[in-house]
Amino acid sequence: MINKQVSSVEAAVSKIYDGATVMIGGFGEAGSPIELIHGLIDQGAKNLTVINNNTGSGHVGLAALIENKRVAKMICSFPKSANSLVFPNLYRKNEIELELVPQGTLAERIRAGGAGVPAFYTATSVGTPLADGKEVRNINGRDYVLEYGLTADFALIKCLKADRYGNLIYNKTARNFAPIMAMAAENTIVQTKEFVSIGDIDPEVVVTPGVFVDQVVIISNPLLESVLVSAGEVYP
Amino acid sequence: MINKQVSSVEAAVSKIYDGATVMIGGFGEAGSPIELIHGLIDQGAKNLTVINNNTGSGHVGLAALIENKRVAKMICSFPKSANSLVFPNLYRKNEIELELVPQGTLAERIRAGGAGVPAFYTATSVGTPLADGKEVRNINGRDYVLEYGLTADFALIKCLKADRYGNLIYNKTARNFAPIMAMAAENTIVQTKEFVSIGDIDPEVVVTPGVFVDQVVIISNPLLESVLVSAGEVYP
Amino acid sequence: MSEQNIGWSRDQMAERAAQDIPNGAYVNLGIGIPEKVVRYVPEGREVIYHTENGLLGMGDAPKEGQEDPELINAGKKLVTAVPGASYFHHADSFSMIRGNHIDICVLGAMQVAENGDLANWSTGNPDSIPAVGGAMDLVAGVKIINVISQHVTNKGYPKLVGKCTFPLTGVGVVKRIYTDLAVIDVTPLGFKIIELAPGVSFEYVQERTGCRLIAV
Amino acid sequence: MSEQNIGWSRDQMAERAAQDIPNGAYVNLGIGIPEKVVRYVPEGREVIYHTENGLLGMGDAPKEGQEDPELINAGKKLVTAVPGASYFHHADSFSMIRGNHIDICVLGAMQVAENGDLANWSTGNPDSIPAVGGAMDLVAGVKIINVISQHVTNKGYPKLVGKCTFPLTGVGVVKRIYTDLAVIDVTPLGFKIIELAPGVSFEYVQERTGCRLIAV
Repeated sequence: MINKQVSSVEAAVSKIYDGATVMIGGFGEAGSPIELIHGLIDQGAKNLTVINNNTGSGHVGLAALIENKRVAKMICSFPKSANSLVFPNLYRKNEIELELVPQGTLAERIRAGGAGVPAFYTATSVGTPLADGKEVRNINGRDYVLEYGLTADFALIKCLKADRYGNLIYNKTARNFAPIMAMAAENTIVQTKEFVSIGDIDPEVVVTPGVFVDQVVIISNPLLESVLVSAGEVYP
Repeated sequence: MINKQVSSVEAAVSKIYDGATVMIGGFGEAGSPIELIHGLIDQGAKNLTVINNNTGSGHVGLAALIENKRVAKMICSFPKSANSLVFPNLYRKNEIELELVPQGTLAERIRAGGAGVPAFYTATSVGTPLADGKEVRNINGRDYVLEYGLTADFALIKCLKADRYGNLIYNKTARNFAPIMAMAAENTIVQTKEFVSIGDIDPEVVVTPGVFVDQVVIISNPLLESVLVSAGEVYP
Repeated sequence: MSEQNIGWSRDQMAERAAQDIPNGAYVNLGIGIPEKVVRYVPEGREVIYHTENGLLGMGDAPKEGQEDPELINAGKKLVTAVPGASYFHHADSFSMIRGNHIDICVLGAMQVAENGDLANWSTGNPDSIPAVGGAMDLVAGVKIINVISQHVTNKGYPKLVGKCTFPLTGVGVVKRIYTDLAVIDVTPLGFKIIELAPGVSFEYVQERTGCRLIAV
Repeated sequence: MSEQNIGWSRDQMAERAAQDIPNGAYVNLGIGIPEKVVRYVPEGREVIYHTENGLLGMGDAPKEGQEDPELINAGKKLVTAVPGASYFHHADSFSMIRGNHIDICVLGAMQVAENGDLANWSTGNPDSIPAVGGAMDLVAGVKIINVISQHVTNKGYPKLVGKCTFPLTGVGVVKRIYTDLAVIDVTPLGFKIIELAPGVSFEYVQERTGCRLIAV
């Protein structure tokens, strides 16, 4: 029988190793798998390359992972925001590397990685500093830069409902990067609010088919990053 | 107010012009927009380039469009099947052009066209006759061929439910090429079995968001290609 | 230089920009003044708002008690979804942008050059944290890129210039600019004044612009 | 040459191939003998079948009266969806294939070369209508490509050869071949017999093979 459910966050993140590339879902707090990230902090893997749109808020979740010096490099589109304090400090001290990628190029690179497309052309960033050093090709009269697919060793994502095959559906704009990260990672680890029986999710509405999912852990009442940040929480 | 519904097949296909590139949804009979194709035959546009996985069956639908000499060129992955008689005859007489594309490359080229990606690399077809004349690039130790995005002037597709914004959902494996063709065509024309009120389709389950759709016509009881073929029907 | 009472207010700039959004348009609005555009779209026009984090059919801010922290816009503000909306993942969302499916994007700007070059993501200051978000994708992919911006910086320097000195967001992408002083089109011959704010003269705008303007 | 009673039947070939499909595998089966594999997967193993036209979790043929002409497989036969299935569009479906997410594909073959080259889409005959379908995508993307095929053609020519003479489907892609005579692995040193059908000798297989075989 196929059953991708694991009993604890600890078990779910246990195989993440030093130096791994980890995609982490979420756009700001929406879709951020905060329990999985905290589990990764507890687990101890370091020297990670992390792919996320942002760099977290306050001193919890992704920001805490960075603050605890587990992240050697961030690949993201928007590393600063109202409550992002941790990354800017480390970046100014040259203690963390940054690969800045336009948000749509980031999404497409992840999707390409998951779809077995090693590289593609896009007009995004042509003529800007983010195209420096990149191959430019003129196709039908317009210039495009060559961008490479992104894959990862692990993905940590959050969903609304999952079944034992790993079929997933999401909540509203918390979907964001999760479906494409699930495709692009060798090992996709999911925290779900609800775990349902096979057949409970209509085959027409599955967003992430189970083939992209490896492990599912139930977190019925996930923490809210904004609440923790407002309360001044620091993890661990 | 936005209302993409049009009152008849005739009105829906009226703008298709001689020499246009037309994507037609469907994989075999599943998803084939047979009423729209028949409307296109009636409308008379010719010298078309048609993109579909196959070349139709019997003497109805896509096969009838070809038989009526409206199609100058087919771009497809599998131009022959049990009941495809029309295309092979014309092809052997050199009266129709064929661009043969592996099915996954065809799908990805259409998706790329819709996503604004002009070209991408894929391992599919490397070392085969279908890679002849194509650029090959070694990326991280593996060879890939360069493939170009496909766009079209029009797409004809079939869905299960549509609303006045053009949001669509499909039935089972009739979904196939329709969502990506809707993205890749300048003008996407849809035949729907049901037309529903705004809000009746849950935002979480919309497959084709309305931004990709231009015109919707209701065909409550669509013909079945297999039934027509079995009955020996010939269109018109 | 106190010019509080000269030209259009921020809301008036947004209102003016809203006039150019036709019925049925798919629109993406940047953070800041562009967000205000939604309030001023004329009655009778139905417009669908895209937010690049995965929602087509974005509505107003939620009423109290109806907030969902997982329903936000690209600026990470709480929003709602209108009836007829749809959710999708980030790659699909940027397919709409990159694939030329969104009709109009209204953005803020740090500088616009007379050839339509836009700079709105970085001052190039080596001490600042670089952050680009979706700006480069929007300007490369959306059919019409319009800018709403004060005509000059806080320090009084022109934002409309012959050539951008800040790092570019996109090359030759801007079509129209709504400032507090004027509506200006980017044309093959350079910036052309389309409309002046009440009480503002061509010369007044020209003095505050970094390159030659073409009169109405 | 009548060899009806020598070696494995078509069903036995499928049965042998089924033994190598582990629990939890995501599997794509080609048209013809490979389709029979599903019947022989050993009890206790849960296998999920992918069909490239947009279904993961393909089930058996429908019962009479439950057919839906819009629920078909890649061979355009009527099928069903199992509980826990999902539908998706063609680009997403081939992302599963191209992106190495499908574990095993079992295909038919016209020729297999000792380096793993596969030819299964065209004889190269200029009179025939070329048709490739998803074969090139499958062999380029699926993790393990296994072949089920008669050992020789209808006319008695070897299908396992030193070098394919027919146009290739993929280069160096085949891992294992199940024929009516043997199970054969593609190894760096060439074809290696893993198992012989009952009553079939190594020499018998070698005589019917276009290149040197390595014994068990």
